[in-house]
Amino acid sequence: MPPVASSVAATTPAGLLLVLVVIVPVVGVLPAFVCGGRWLERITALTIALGAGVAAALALAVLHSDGPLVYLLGGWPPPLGVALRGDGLSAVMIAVTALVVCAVGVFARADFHTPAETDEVRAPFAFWILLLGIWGALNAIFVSGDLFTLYVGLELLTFAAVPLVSLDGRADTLAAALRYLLFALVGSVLYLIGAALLYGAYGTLDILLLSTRVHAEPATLVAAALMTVGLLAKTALFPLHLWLPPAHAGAPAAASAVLSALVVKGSFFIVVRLWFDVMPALPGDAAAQLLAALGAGAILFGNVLALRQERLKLLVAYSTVAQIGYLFLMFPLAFSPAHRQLLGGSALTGGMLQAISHATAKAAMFLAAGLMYAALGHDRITGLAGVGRAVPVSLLAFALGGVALMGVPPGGAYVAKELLLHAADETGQWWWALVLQIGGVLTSSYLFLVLVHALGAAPKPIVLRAPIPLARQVAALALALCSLSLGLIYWRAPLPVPRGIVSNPLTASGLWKVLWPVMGGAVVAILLGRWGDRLPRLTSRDDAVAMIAPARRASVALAGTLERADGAFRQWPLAGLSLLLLAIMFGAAMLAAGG
Amino acid sequence: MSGLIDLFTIVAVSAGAFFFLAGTVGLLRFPDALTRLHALTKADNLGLGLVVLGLLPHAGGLLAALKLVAVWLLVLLSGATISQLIARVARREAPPS
Amino acid sequence: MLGPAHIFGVCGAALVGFGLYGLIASPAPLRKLLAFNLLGSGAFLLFGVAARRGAAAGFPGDPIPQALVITGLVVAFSATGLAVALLVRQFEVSGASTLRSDPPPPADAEA
Amino acid sequence: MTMASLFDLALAAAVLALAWWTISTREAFAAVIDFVAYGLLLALVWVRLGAVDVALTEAAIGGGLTGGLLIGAAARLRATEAAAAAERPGPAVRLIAAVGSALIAAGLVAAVLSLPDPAPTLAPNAAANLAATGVGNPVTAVLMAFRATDTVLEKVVLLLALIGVWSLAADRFWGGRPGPHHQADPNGALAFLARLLSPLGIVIGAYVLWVSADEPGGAFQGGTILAAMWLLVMMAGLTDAPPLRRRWLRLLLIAGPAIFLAVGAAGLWLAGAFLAYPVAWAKPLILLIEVPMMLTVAVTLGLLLAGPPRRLE
Repeated sequence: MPPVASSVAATTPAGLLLVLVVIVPVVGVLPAFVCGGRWLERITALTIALGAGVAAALALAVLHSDGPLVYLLGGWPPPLGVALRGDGLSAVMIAVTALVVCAVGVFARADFHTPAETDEVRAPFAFWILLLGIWGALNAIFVSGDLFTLYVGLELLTFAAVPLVSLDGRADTLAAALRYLLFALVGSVLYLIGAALLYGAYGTLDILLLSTRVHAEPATLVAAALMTVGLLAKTALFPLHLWLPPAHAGAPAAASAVLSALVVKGSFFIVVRLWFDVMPALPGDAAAQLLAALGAGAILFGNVLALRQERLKLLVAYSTVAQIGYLFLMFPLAFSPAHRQLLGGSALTGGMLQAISHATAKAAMFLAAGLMYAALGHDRITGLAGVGRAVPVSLLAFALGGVALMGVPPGGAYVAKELLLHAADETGQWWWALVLQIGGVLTSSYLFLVLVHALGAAPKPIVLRAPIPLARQVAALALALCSLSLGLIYWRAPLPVPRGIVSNPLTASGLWKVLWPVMGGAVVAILLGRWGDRLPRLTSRDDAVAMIAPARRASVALAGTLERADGAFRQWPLAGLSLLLLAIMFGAAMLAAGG
Repeated sequence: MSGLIDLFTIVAVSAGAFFFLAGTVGLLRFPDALTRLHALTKADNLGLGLVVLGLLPHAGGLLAALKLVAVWLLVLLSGATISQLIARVARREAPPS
Repeated sequence: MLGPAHIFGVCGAALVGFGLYGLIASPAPLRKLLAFNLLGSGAFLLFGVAARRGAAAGFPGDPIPQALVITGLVVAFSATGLAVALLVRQFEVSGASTLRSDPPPPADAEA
Repeated sequence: MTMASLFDLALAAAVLALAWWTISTREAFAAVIDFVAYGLLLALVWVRLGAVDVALTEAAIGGGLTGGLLIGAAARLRATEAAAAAERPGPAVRLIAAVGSALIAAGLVAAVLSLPDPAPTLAPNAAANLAATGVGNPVTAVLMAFRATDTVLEKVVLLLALIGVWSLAADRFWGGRPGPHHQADPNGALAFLARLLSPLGIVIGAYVLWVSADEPGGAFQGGTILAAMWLLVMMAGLTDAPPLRRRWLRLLLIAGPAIFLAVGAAGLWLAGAFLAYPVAWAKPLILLIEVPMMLTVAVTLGLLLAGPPRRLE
């Protein structure tokens, strides 16, 4: 046995689950790859079932253990070896990932199966193996205790995700995949440079050891700035979102669900690890404010652009751009001026709850959008009339997913919003509370737009392009219901939700809190949305239409400005410049805080 | 004795370097692909041979010396083949008048 | 004392700068891929510098960062392979090689 | 200033000049050739940094395989260069990009020059534990024992990248052979080279793996040489690329990671931890993993260069 002399950590009981949760999907890839064809589908189904079991066991083990689970790979303690660590954050992310993978697995069986007359077909072969690859990579990221292992996991995630984008082989999806790959690669090299500097300064890449050694000096601050920006590029935080809308909207529905719900969370999770675990005292308030400002930009651009899309899948993709913005609001809210560092209190809980609520809700919305596309043969929003009658369960799943995102009780996003608002109130940062409220209004606006179109009567009866099996619709619905019931779970150890922060939604003020974003959203939707010929019928009185016409003209002009700005941001040169500029700004902000 | 060996090494490696220099000048100055190839392969093969020859006394063992010679032979082999292939393409694209 | 760690540390930092510039200023995706490879080698050199500075125990360099570079090189090569395949396929399908973001395709499946 | 420092300075200058040419050369093909030369010089840099294992990898990958991959791409995409030139960003964007990149590079220089002295290092730690791994080359010990996790994951990365490349095939060619069928003159120069060089290359590849226990080398470097030999034989038309549906091919492609994981799992019983080796058996077990891994690497790299399937027979 290699000597285990270090007091840093030792393998804990149940630590082996950390290994299994990474290895099970990876091991599934190997026989699936060799056998191919129909065997591949069977092996994948078995692997998903097994992996879900391990994920559940891991979540329970973390819940019932006092500290994080630890596993020293090969018995070598850090800094020489690599440790896996599973804390509350890991457990929650792993559980939600398993949930989404299971639902997508059920959903995708109809899209990706090998027809009886052939041995093996390209798309199913690639899809199932890449799905397992993404799963293994995400779990590796969630439990890795080493910055370089995180890098390998991050690259594994990228290489598994990119081919999913171009699975249909069309020219536009190939271009989207290429943009995604190249931008993500730049992001990971920036991360790698930071890792090199940290190793040069402290002689370890182990997260726990680094957290005890880092202090503010040039190498560390440059590393932190570059790593943060690199990860933001991979997370597609505004204005580095150029690759996301075409990639997520162009992929097949099952793949979009995985990409939007899970893949962007991988790099986001590493940002959280970096800022909260590795160097909570280094970034400082200014950098945290900058991070949240980008989040606010994402919320504004993403939501308005979502409202202006002609296609449902692009609307959902832009909604992801906005939701990614929400995830970064927690950073300044978690900053404690008294301790001069980030503290994982209710802000962190709120942010992570937001992440998992979005994961389930967004997967549901993409799956439902895919079903509507399959039923209608198109996904033009103005042509959705009658879809509510044709595929009611799908529309219900879409609507409930949207409602969950809006922050309606008892959804996870509702509790998340309450926690973040509480943290904003406590730290006196009213401006982020304002952003949160505006975001809620904007989120409900595009849901309102889609629902008005979809519930309208069709001019002629809809002929379904393909029968939509109920199991697929139920998979989407189940995810939406999950997101909507996340707030009901009493969050114990993994994500402590302090009692008394979440107000009772059944009081008058509670109801008002839910109602006013909905009403505000309706107004915004009427002013900004694309209505086709439907707007006149929305309000029965002609003078009402005449009254809102000038307001609508003004707001559409404003939205046009945002659209043009977004179009410019999504061009490669400007996105590249933004990347450089952000790296410099983060560096300067951290230097100011450290100096 | 070791002084003589060092002198031999210096002379051989310098001569090799001279051939490399001459080959490079030829590559830059000669008018067409075939003559450039001529300059390059002749000079490089000979240049590398002289460098290897000069290093042999310092190889510190028969195995290492054999490895050095093997390097030269491998470069000779691939150089000869590649210049053949390049010459063929050059002739196809611009046949000699 | 001007050692290799200093010289190649500065060299690696400059390569990162070149790579970032090339990624923005070169329009063709293939050239961006080349720039990415320059950027990557700059990052690897920084690991190499860390390794060289950590020479001890009779080793010419700290073996841990050296091993990390080998793993990183393999990953970078995989990335290049995937990117080249995408480039070539995009050219075969569309006859072009570009990263310009065009308006989204028509919404109709039959289009 | 010593001779060595002068040499290092000249080397760094040459590397930077080639890097700059790679970016600024007008023609893509010329840029790729610059890049190959750059990769070879970089291998020298790694020798100067005392990392011969990395130098071997850099020469094989940076100069060799990446170069081959990019040369092929540049040749195929030549027709698109005029259109790309028209998309060149304006001088304002280029200026801002230059200033921004220079600032970041300057920040990195400051960071590198401020690294602590004496530098933190794990070299003594690695040396102290080297005996338990049974190998003498510390880099091999890191890759195969101390940080075996990264190596396993990296092999999965290679496999997924290959699946990504395959996924770009046209549906009708799925399971078929990659790349064009090279119809070469069986008596031509290339066939001669392939016949003469490939047996030699296989020996060298195996040698690079075998010595890696105690000297620079390794499964990856050896596998790269084998891959190059395979590609040479295919280019010479002496053999054709195999159809990608073949079971033996797919088994070869997973053999490395599969055996690595199997030995890792056996470590649970034999040595008390996943990916641990019992001390007495460490060296043979590492060799047991490395041999199939070299074959897997060779086949994966060769197929990554060959591209997606594009013909049925």
